[in-house]
Amino acid sequence: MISIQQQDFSLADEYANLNTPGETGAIVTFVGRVRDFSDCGGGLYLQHFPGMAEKALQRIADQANKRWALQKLRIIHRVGRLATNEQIVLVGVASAHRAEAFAACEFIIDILKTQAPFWKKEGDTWLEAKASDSEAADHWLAEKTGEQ
Amino acid sequence: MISIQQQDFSLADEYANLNTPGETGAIVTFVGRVRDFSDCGGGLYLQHFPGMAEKALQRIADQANKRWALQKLRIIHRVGRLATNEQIVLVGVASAHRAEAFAACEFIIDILKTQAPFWKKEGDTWLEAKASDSEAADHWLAEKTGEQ
Amino acid sequence: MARIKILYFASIAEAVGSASELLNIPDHIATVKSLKSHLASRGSPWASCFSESSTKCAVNQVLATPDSSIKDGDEVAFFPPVTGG
Amino acid sequence: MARIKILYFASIAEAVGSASELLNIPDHIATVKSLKSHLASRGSPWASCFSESSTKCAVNQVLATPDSSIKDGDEVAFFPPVTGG
Repeated sequence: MISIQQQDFSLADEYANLNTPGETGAIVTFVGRVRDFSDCGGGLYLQHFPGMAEKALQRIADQANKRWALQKLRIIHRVGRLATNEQIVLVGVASAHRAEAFAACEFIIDILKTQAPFWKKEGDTWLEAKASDSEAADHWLAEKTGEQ
Repeated sequence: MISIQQQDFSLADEYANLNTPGETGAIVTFVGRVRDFSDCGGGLYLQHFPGMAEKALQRIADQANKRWALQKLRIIHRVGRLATNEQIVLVGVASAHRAEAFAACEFIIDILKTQAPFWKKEGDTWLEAKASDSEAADHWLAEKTGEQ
Repeated sequence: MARIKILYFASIAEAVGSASELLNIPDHIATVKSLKSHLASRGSPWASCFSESSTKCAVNQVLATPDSSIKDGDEVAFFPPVTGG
Repeated sequence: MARIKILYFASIAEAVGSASELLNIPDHIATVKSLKSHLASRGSPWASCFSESSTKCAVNQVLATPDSSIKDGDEVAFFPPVTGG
């Protein structure tokens, strides 16, 4: 399930929803938070492309489900103005086994970072895309046969 | 910080403790849970080697801190009788950047599975060590220079 | 003559001072590449945004290539490389 | 003559019916390998547990090899491959 929203989220609630009693052996979660960029006034502004952003997250979720044996997955991306330390994004994955849950969770955030239409602004400056993010995404696209 | 305990843990509490406002950009958590093995009566019994198990977890935590730039990390392993669906183990890692947090979290659970003196019993049967767990641990030991 | 809707995001919206516009384009503008040239021909600040090869384009919310076709009624979006997550 | 404490865990403790024992060992038993042979010589079920190469040993809570030495006052633990996490 995917959500794009202004409001905050609760890791505890999302974790509870990811569990399927008796079937889930591993739950991996990732949360991204706003670090302190106080030289630009602090915090972030997050813009997205409504419609296309939802489709992009859904497509990434579908790809993860196709590539690994997952039970449930959750993606939440916040938009709008976010202060230092606020939660930005959550990816949660439940599986019978940990290797699948780790791989899918990292895959989702790596692909999201390079393919989903969101843009961050710190103070007056729109962030530039990072080469390290492209490389992280390329790594997954290169090892298409790398199911563990 | 590492703990070995009979009682349950709260992911929400551990997640809150992992965060350093303004510094933490990424928190990755792993929770392992008891799957349904109802053909053996359900649930698990977890035995550990008191003293050596604590040292093993601390050594794994130290190795992770040495290998990656981490802010905080948390390992909790439960022991004793655990029913189906109960939480067994938590690994949580906070870092400025996600690649470090993912790598350290998966490293810790992979090494823990093969080096920390804990043993699981399902019904009357002590579990056998899995080759897939040895391979996962070997992967980390082979790529000592693989900091991301 | 085709009528399209154009959306601008992030640094591009800010540079051109607009989030969207409705545009009538002559028939010879039938690809993303030719639309970018058309917009770049408006002069500064359009010239620099739309001659940038890093500027991405989506047609009807699907990522497009320079050769993707544009037809009447399309929604065409321009944006810089994404930086979410 | 050395006096050591031996701990048994998991399937090994269950097989030998004991979690620990205090043992006086003659001076020629000075390594993990020779202690395992000594225990295996007790016959069934000890023979099968202590001739198993998969049986792990820790001396004073540090993982040992067959050649690790054993001396008076040591705590020596035997256990199967670990299965936690």
